[in-house]
Amino acid sequence: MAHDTTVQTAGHDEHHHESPVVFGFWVYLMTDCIIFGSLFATFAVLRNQFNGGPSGHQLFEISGLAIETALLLISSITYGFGMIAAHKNEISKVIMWLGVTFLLGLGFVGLEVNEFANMIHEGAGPDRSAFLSAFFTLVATHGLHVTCGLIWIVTLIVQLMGTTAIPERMMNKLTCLSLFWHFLDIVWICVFTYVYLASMV
Amino acid sequence: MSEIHTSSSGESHGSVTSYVIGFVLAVILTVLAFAVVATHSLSPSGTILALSVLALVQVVVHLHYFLHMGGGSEQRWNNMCFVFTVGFVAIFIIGTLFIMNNTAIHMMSR
Amino acid sequence: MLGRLSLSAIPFDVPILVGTFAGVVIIGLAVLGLITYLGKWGYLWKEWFTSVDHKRLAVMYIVLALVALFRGFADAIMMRTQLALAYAGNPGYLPPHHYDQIFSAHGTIMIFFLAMAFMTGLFNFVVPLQIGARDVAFPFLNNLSFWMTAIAFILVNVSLFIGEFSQCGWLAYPPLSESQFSPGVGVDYYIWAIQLSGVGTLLTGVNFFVTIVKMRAPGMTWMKMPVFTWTAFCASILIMVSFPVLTVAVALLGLDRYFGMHFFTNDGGGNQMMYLNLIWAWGHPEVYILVIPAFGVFSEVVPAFSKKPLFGYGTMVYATCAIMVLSFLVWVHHFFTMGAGPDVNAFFGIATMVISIPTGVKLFNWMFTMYKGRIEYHACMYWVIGFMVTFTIGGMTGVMMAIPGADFVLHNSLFLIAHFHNVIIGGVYFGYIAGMNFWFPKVMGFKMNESWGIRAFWFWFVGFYFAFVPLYVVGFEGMTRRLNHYDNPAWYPWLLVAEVGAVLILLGIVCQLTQLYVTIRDRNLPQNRDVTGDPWNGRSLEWSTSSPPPIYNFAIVPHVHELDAFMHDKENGIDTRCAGGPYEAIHMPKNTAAGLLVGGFSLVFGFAAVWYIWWLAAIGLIGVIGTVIARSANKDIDYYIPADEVARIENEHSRKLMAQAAE
Amino acid sequence: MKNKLLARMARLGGLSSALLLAGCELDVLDPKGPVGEGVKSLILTSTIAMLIVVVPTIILSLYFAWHYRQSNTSAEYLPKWCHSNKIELIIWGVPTLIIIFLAVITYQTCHSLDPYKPLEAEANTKPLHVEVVALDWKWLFIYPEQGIATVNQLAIPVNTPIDFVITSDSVMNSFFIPRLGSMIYAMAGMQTQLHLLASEPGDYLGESANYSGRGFSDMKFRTLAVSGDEFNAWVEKVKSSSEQLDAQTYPKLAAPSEANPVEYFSHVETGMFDTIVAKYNNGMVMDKKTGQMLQMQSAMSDMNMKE
Repeated sequence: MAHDTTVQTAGHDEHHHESPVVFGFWVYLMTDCIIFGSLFATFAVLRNQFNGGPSGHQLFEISGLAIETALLLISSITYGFGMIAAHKNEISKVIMWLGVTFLLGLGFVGLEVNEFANMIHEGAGPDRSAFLSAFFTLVATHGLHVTCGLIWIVTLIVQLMGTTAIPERMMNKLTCLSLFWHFLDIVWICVFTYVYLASMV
Repeated sequence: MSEIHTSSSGESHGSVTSYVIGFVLAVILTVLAFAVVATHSLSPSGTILALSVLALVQVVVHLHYFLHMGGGSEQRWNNMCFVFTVGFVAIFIIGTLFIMNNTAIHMMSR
Repeated sequence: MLGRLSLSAIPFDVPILVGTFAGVVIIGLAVLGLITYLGKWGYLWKEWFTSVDHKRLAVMYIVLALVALFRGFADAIMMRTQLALAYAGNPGYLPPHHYDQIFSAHGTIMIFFLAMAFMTGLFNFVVPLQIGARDVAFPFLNNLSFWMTAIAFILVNVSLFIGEFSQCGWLAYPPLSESQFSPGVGVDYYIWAIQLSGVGTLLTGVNFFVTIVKMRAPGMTWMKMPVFTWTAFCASILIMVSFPVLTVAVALLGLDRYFGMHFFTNDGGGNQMMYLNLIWAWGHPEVYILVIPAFGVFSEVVPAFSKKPLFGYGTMVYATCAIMVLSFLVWVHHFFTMGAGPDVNAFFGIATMVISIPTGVKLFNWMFTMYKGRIEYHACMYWVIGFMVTFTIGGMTGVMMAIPGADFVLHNSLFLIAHFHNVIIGGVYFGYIAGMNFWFPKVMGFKMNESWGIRAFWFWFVGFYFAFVPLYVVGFEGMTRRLNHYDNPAWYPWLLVAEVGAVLILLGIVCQLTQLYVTIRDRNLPQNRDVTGDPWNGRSLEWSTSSPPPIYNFAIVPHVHELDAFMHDKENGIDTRCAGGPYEAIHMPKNTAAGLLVGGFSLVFGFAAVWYIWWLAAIGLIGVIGTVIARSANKDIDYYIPADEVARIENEHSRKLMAQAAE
Repeated sequence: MKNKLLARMARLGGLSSALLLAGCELDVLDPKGPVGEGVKSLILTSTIAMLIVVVPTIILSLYFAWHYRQSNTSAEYLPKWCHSNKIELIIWGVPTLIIIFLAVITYQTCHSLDPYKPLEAEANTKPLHVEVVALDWKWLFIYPEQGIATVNQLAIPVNTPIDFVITSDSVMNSFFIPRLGSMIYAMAGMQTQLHLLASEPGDYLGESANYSGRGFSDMKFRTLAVSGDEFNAWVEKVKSSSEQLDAQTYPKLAAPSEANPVEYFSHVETGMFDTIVAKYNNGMVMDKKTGQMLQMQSAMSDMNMKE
């Protein structure tokens, strides 16, 4: 991602201490938040347009959802442990925790792809009705973000291998990814609440 | 909480304890949400209300324990951005529902 | 292998296009040949294409904007000519297939590639200098943003010669833009051009927001920040809030087209009204994204040439922020006639009108800045005064259309077209051109020719009224927009007058080109050189450094004590430059080809996606991801300018200043 | 003082609009029905209210720009002056007052000119129902009470409220008769409503105000506002046509055509309009009287529309 110029750090650093990278990434996440907000608004408008096709009540299974949610929640805390290790400069631990997080995230994406494949197989694909279009798009956008997060984790693991210290730029990247990963959790809370659970009421 | 300290980059980061507290709270809230739906213990509108409250609390828990949002002066801009964004999303979603429900009634369909 | 692409996609049968294509090829080859002959490829590559310097990027943005202006204006004059001819049975010279592409392309190009690129160019040039920073927060992203905008513009122009462009208007309302009604590639070109340029714009918004929040010079508190920077700040926020919504709207349309989904289709439960809702939740803030920076330009130009501080700085800031916030609350006024109830319409109508209060306040502030001043009639001031008259009228017609009852007869008529050109030309374009004239010496080190600038202004100003007052009238006569031909005798004379207006504007553009040519020709005349770096007795920090500024902008980061920091320093005898040092080594970002590569791969991806050439799209996508990963692994991204070198550059400038003072 | 100014402004505004009207025939500002009259007076009132600010702004900007020019050294020069509470109060206050005034009339007219609001008719005048379908690229008018349909020609009796229900069997269009007043969108699967009345006989332009593709420019119709007797005669004329509109002939009509001539259909199958709406709603349509969703079961429910 972006690197910082920190033009002030050369001499005049009394004004700003922090690098703008993490803040910039946070600001980017806010724009992502608006993307999800728009998709939620679309889903809310189209939630009852079944077009004679299946409704969420008929399609969603609570057990699969629970496992997906559990994987994502656990991956949050494992990433957190990775960050703690990073602050202590324990690189092998960081790599280990990132690896665990990666596997949990991969499990989540795998389950989601499986769920989608089953739905499409049953004739409840995204082209069946407006409700399903909105559902697939919203949930798949979250899934796509998780996938990007997975690629990012792999990249960082590779970049961390064989190093002995974590320089500031690497720390910034880990922090940005941490924001990204936890942010996706928050989106998932809204997804399982308003998309899945609310449809099962 | 006392173990939370601030790094040189200005981002506070949590301790093992704070992550575990956050995780436990998140699990409890998630399980409650699933339980409310699975047991059908409330009326439909009551369920939606309960889900919304649980989701809101859980979002706050995540923001506090995982994203380390707090009241520190270094975080002022992060918090402002977040509040502004949430405000905009709220305006947009509520506005959209206001408009689209109103048109749906007027269009005698959908 | 080639998806939908075949030889028949090239419109050999349209003489206008073949002629244009031949012209583009000849001019293109001539330019490329000239560059090769002069041996400038290395220079262009090293100093411009891969540059992360915000000043270089600013120039590239403005060049892009001017190219877009020519393309967009060519479309405009073709449309006016068609309507001046196609009366009473005469079909004109543009069949609907061609005409519909032209008006769609005209709107798309003018908004996304003229106005947005020009605005970003001005941001790039002015904001870091005004806040006393050495660059933007993310210089590499800045370069990437430029290339994303540029390649999106290329993609739009490729559609001229390979395939077709969208025929659904500049916002591509479904269901007309759905594959059922528009099976061709036109809408796909539109979708990918918008999405790719949207990436660039969004990154620009994030970049400038962070730059302004985090990189202001020490002492520059919020209420000591120049107004142009304030407007850039508000526009950046609007970009960050509204462009994601555009991305979603266009992406959902794309999903409908590519995957047969049902967001906006007639059948399957789709809801076309939701597209209007989404696109205007972006579209309305968008016009404020464009016009707020123009307000910022006026707030800098008027005080400089009135030789007075800006009247009511605080009011100006609050008015700008109020406009920013209110612009989120008004999007329904673009579709009052869709059938929502009176309560919805009244709410959004009244919210729209409220915006005219802070906007009016701004006009009065500029007026009272001139009041009891000493106004110097530089070319910039002509654009400003032309703006004040024109924009006031545009604002009034805007409030008329904000009243739902009146909009029920004015919506989608040529009255609407006249209104928004009144605001976009009279507000945005006049503002940006004033800004270009104002900051040109800072960018280039020499002043723009004034007499050609004033001539350009008069042609534009008079041409504008000739071109658009008739459209107000035919709007009242019930003429709707996007008509290809008509048989109403009452409309005909007015459309002839509008054609005259278009020709006058053409002359205005010719004058602007001449102005650029004469300016560059006479750049070495002593009266045109800007040796001091402060040609207008400026008020803010950008005038405190040399023209053009050194790569690091400020050898020593200035300390800000007051609003109008540089003026304050001049009046109190403070040496803002701290000439003589001591200097320290300056940390700078290195140039990089990564932005250009990402842009290039995105262009490949976009083109392939338009034509369903999936293997090529995969290559493009992998290229983008690979470049980003490689870039993140690259450790060689910055360098230090040694203190000696800084001292040498600064002493050189001091020597010139003294020589000038001695004359 | 202020009242005098206001009155003068109002006179000025009235004069200029009169000039404008005399100079050319402005359909929208020369309406032939009460809806258009309402819109016209709204436009004029709001314009005059705004001119109270706009005219002084333009005159003052030009005057200041001229008076304080550099060469006029006799003009006062205050190089430091940049703040005045009094001026700030005025420049915020006056526009705010005008906007409050406009907001009030906006709220009122939003309700009084609401296209869904039925017009108040004279006693014993029964409103005429017309169902409008936007097709590629022509307008279909169905008169359910008369059992007839026409293409690109709309006849209406004067001084009779017309209740339009509007939909589309294609892309989005906007139904607009400039001389009579408001327009409203026509969208597939949805029914919008519009209430208009012609108070003078005449032959008025009707058009689509929302671009709808290749044949859009010729998507026009004539509105014949005629007396009651002439209207009845016109109905008889349509009834004498040999064409009929039903599930078999409809797809041919709905197929895209440009500059379609006027067509008359002596008979139209009942429920045609509802069927067209229901086609995009999974066979459902809302009953206008009870507000309940009904399943369309007509012979046309499976009619194969243009693909």
